[in-house]
Amino acid sequence: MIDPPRVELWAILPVLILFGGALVSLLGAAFARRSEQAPFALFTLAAIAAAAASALWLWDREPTTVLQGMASVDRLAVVGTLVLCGIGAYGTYLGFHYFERDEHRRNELYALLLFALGGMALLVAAADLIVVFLAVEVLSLALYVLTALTFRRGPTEAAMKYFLLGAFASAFLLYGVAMSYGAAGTTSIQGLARALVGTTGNQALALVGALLLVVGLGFKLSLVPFHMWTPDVYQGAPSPVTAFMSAATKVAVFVAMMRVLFVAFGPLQWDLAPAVAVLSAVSMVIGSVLAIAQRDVKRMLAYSSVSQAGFTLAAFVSPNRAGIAAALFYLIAYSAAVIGAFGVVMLISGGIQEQTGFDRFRGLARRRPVLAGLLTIFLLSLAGIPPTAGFAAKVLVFGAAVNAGYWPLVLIGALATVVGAFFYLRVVAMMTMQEPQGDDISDASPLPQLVLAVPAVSVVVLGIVPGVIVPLLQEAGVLTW
Amino acid sequence: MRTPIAYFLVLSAVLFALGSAGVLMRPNALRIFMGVELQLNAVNLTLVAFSRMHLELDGQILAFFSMVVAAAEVVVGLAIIVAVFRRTSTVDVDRASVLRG
Amino acid sequence: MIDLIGLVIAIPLVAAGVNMLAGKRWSRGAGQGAGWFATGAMAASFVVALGALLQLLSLPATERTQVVTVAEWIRAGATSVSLDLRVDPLSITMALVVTGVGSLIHLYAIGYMEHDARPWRFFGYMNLFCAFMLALVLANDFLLLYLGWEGVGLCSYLLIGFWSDRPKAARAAKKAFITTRVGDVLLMLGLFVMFMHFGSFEFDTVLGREGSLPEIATGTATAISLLLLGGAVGKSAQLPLHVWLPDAMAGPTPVSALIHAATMVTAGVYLVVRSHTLFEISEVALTAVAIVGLSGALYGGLASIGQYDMKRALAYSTMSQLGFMFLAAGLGFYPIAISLLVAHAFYKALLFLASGNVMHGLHDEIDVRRLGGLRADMPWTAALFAAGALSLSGLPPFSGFFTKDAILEVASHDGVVWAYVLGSLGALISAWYIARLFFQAFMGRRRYEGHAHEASSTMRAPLVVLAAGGLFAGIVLAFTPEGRLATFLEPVLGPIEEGHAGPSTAVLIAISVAVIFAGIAIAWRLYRPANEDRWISFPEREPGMSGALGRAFYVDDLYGWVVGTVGLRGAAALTRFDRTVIDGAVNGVGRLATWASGLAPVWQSGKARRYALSFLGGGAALLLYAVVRI
Amino acid sequence: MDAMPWLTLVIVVPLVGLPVLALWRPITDDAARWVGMAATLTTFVVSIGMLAAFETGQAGLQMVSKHAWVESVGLSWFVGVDGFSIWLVVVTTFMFPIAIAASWKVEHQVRRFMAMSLFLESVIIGAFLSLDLLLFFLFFEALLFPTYYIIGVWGSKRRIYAATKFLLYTMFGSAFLLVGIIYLSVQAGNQLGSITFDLTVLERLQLSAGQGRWLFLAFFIGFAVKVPVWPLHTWLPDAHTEAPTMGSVVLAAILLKTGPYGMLRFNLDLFPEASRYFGDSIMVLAVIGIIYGAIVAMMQTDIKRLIAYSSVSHMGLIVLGIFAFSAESMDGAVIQMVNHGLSTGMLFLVFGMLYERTHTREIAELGGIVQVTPWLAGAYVVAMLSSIGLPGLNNFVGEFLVLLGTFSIDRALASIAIVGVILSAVYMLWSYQRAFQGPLEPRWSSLRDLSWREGALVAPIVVAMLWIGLHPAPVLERLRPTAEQVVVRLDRFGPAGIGVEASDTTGEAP
Repeated sequence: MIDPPRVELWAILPVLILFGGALVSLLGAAFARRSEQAPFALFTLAAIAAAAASALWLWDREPTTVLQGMASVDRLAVVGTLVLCGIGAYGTYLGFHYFERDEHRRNELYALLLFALGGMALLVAAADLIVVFLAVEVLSLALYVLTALTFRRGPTEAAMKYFLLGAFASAFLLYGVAMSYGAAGTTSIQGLARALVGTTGNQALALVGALLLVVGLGFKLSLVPFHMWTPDVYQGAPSPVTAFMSAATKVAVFVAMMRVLFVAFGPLQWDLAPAVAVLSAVSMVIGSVLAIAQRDVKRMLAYSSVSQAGFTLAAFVSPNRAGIAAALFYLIAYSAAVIGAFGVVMLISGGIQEQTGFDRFRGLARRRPVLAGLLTIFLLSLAGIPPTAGFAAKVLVFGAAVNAGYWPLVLIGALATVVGAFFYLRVVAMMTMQEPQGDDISDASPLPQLVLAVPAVSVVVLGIVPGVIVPLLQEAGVLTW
Repeated sequence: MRTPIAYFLVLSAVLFALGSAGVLMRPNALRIFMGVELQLNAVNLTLVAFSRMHLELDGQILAFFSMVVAAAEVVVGLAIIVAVFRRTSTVDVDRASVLRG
Repeated sequence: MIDLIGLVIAIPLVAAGVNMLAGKRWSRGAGQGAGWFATGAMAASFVVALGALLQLLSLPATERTQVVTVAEWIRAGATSVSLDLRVDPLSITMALVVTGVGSLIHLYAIGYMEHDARPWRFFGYMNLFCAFMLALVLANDFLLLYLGWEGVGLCSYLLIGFWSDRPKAARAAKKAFITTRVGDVLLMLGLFVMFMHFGSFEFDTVLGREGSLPEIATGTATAISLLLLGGAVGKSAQLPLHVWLPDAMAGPTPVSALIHAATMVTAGVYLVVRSHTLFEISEVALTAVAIVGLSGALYGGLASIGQYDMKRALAYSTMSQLGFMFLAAGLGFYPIAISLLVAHAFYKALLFLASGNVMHGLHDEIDVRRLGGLRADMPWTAALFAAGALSLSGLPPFSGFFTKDAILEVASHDGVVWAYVLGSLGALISAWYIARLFFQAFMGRRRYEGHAHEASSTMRAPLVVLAAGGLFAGIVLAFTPEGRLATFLEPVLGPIEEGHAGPSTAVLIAISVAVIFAGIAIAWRLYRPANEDRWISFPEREPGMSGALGRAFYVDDLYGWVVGTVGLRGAAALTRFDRTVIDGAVNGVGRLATWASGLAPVWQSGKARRYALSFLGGGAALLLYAVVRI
Repeated sequence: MDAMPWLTLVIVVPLVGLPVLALWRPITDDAARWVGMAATLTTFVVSIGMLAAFETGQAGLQMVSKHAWVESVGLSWFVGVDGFSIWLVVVTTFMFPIAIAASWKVEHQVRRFMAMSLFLESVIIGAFLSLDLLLFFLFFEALLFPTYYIIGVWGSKRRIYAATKFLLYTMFGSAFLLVGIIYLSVQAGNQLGSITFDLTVLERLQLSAGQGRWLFLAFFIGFAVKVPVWPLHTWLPDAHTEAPTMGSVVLAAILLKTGPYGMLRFNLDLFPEASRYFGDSIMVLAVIGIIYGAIVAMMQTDIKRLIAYSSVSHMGLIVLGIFAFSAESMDGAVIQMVNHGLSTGMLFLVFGMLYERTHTREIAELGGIVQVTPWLAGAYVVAMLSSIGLPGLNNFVGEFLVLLGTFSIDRALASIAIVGVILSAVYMLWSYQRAFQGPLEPRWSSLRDLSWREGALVAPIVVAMLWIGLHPAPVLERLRPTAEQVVVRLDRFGPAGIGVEASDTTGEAP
């Protein structure tokens, strides 16, 4: 007589809420007569809020794994979920505003957003490589569709590329899972760690598996050389979608990466760190350098997100709380800045018209001082110039890397920052130091500006007093073995 | 006598490589996708082989998962490809290069 | 009065400030308020100096060195410089010359500058100059001396370039400042060595209290004195830094008289004499001084002969006279050097102002070839110029005689034959060129149109005083080795040990008088009215020689080529290097990054399969790493 | 110890103006100008209070105040002042109101202009006062954007190029600085158990010679770009030339000083052994800079470029003074930072006034203007004379001390460096002759001379110049103890210079 498996569903409440919300709004989209999108948006926001609340409720739980070691309950997951919910909320609002100005509504947007968000929430809580794989697939499938949402030429092409390459990458991810399974006989993250610490594990096979996992996840993180889809997709996708995925995907996948690298393959740290460092270095440098030649802001930001991923990865050479806290802080700072940046770009580029060429931005400070000011703050933060969160984030990450003895990597990063400053501030220069050109199609409605002021303020505040969250992140950095 | 695990691994690796080759060789979106499917199934073979090696079922379960995922991907993927076909009346990925640089 | 010595500097300084800020008010219209104000200031400071002199005389000879502290100036690390003024026979003599001659020239300038647009600024600069000059001579340490030293340089710059709308003047001013700056830098280095050895700039520490010599190795002493000499050479326009003086004549004539004849250029002599103890420790330096002096005397004299521009001629003559002073100092006859300095102040100022009258009367005509026969039109000026010429030529009993002759006499008595012979030659040349100027300008037929009007009374009165000084100061002060001035200076400069080699004094006097007459005779022979056409046409007949003399043996042209051509080419090349190589490298990095970034489309071609390929490449690389690692 | 937190005040006060400028919507341009003026003047007053509270004759840090800021990172609000920084702060607060008044004529986006200026002042002062390396770096980097913005928005034709060049070049330098700082703090973490950026703690770290030297270089590059040390100087002419008067003045007078100040405060303090080790080679670089800058300045046809290259030359002198490691030269270097600030600042100020009238920087296009604008020319002459080191004006004191101190350490280098004194006269007087003297260009015949307002701006600088030139004792006696302390400390790490022996022999002389 075998006792039935215990099912602690409370532990994955946020994920359930999000998926549930997704299904509801999907049905709603299918059966609703009037294609009025405001209710959908409000419902989505409510669902996200609920998920966030339930995540907070999990904050004080004793760290453990539930559902036969499939999902883990710990503060890392909570922090990840909260950040994701924030990003999701902004994605929802931006999407709402984006399509509100357009004649044909796309109410499936909200369902897809929630699906993606649910996948991500599952990913940050994943305690088993199988779950990692599934979660990645769920969020990817949603994102593929979101990319194509407007069914214009650019978006569909972007979606196709994203999809084909994504599928290709997920094959590698799965292969990595398989190898790890072969090496340790289990796919549970903690199980892998135990097996590899002991003698039961096959180190060589494990290393291959780990690297294949890095490849698969690196694709989602758009690390060089797995980044090439990024510019096309970011440019092609509707701005709110770009904003959402550029921030949310990185957060979710990086958190999963922490579990994979620091816990599952923690024992292999000394073999993995050099590879990670190299990936980080090439991403930082190539991303920044390639961004210089871009003449389209969305595309430029896409390349910049490549280099930003590299910077975040630099924290992964030091497998400890400091490293995790640094990475998390960097992710938060980056998300705030990048969501804001794409949001402003969306407003400036005339929404669905997606005119994101540089000319739109010349002399913007005259026409739209507020938008220009907001974008300036976001770009300064991305460039890492004090007193913005980007600066503090870089200091933390570099500190972690140097602490692990990787100061050459930090030097490369610091120099890449200089290159970054060039193309970020070039946009600032265009907005503030040049004369306006052509007609002004930017969207000056006050509400979105107000909404986008929030990340701007938080970027500055985090830059001046990073201390307000760093301790929390350090607590989140304690991973269970 | 039992076949050594290595045989399965090598075979699946070869299949995986073939799949990747398919992805690289074919300009046709559908054929690329077939390549990907081949890769996934190669991995499935690996999984099953390993689960046999470890004498437990997780691997085989995982293989089922991957099949489901593959199916889901087919659904979404074909939809997108069709959408592209509607716009450009071709599924040649090399023609779809408006976004570049 | 000695305690008030600060006033000597303060009065002209304040007057300068007042004039430059407010002078405009009272200089409008007919009144030359600024001029009178400035002159008054100089007179006042002269009175104070005189008072100080009398008080000094009232003291016994041994206590005639008084130090008055005014304030602390610089204190850093171990450097400590307090602003002290030193009143001793030497400094008071210099102060009297500066203030006395200064007042007279100021008085003269009132008339001379009457038509100028901004007289108040002119007189402001003049007063400022006097203030700095007095600071220089009254300083009790080398740093304050250096302050005055640079200050007078500045004022000379401002005054030479006073008519800055004339490119010639502006260029001359710049040239003067920069050329003397070369000397100043050497002087500064001298101060550094001095400080390293003594850790102080105080005269008493560096030069030793009277009688006692400073304890210092000969080598160091040589280094210091040679560097000081470098400074002196620059200020006093001796070879090889003399090129600025002739050009400086582009300034207003009173400036030439005050700064470039009577006072500033003599600062070099003063510096050498003041620090004679150092020079004496190192024989080398002393000899160097003598050589510099002698070469200057001869070179200046010859160059002066070749000039047709009266003021340039006088400028070169100043150089040669200063040469004589250096010679005297170099031979160790410091009192005589000072005597000559004083006498020269009188008669050279006189000569300049006289030629100033000529310019004033003939609207700036100064080329002797277009003068001549001025005797008739301006008798006063002619007579005054003659007086100056007589004093300079050194005929007994005029002051020139007592001084120049004294140098030669003592030289021969000390058996320094080369100095004696060459010195006499210099004396001959001096007589020659000054007589030449008189004959060419004031005798013969008039080669100018119109009437040259005689100078006004304010422009004559000071000349008369100067003439008196130039002619009779010799007798009054008895500039002889054992005369009054010498004994007065003895506490500072020590006595002159006169040897007894060579012929007796009487014989020497006879010889030198003969030499001078020879010089005048030559001049008469060449430039007498009858010969007018021959000397005017001299350049055509002897281009080589007149060129060499007229352009002062092409030294200036050589410098011009080195600085103007070679120097500028080099600088231009360096600038090109800066723009192309160094800045080019910087921009090159930027261009490189942009170029690399431009490569993106090549690989990022929008073709999905190529993306897959690079993806696969990355994966392969990682797997390879794994293989290597295992 | 003084109760008032003077240092924090002097950093914060300028910022008080910001919210007013940012939030008070219906603000008129004039009101904005006055806000800027009021804020800077108040700062000046506060800094005078700080000066009064400063205890003369003390070598160490004063008015130190330390509050943990971000413990998790090790960052703390740690400010203090000593002989090195006190005068730099004062000259900063002194120049800013003048610079703001000089930019009264800025018509375009006045509010932003003032806001940027105030922010800039605050962070500059912060950089001079912070004793926490990370805090310093924060300020040091925060300098960049406002300067970039001021140059780029209100500059002249090639402003964006110049601004970007300035920004990237400086960031390039500070990249190394950042790595150095982080490495140092991590060392602290390993040796003391807790990561800290506290200068007073870090200076006690045990570093191997190798570590010390590499870190020294990292720091040095960071500061050398700011100075700028030859051959890292080419951003300076562009930035100076294209910047508006405000930018040029602040850049020349104050911003450049963060470089040598950083060397004094951090390189010498943290890596004495390495400072000794690299001292000679740096002195050579400095001398090259002196001569090179002067020669290149000579050939400039653009007055602002000329002044910029003269800065290269003068800053070389400062670096020379720092790395000669003699008491005199270090005193000289510090006071020379103040002097260069005054004289070059005034040069740019006066030329800016002229530029407002003529709108040309080309020497060739000017000429003879002294006849129509005697007072303006006079002011320019004063600044010029100060900058060529005429005794009685401020620069002479610094130059003399630096050269004197250097000469006692290394005769040859000092003798070469002193040629710069001649060259400076050459390029300054030559340009003056061409631009101001000679026959008057007819088109300038109607130029206005200095207005009373402009005169009032120039006057205080002239007074300060004369004061330092004639009576530098008050300045020197406040910085001397610090300098001597540093020199003595450094002498333990290398051969004592001859100058020090000399000062010993005459130590008791009053």
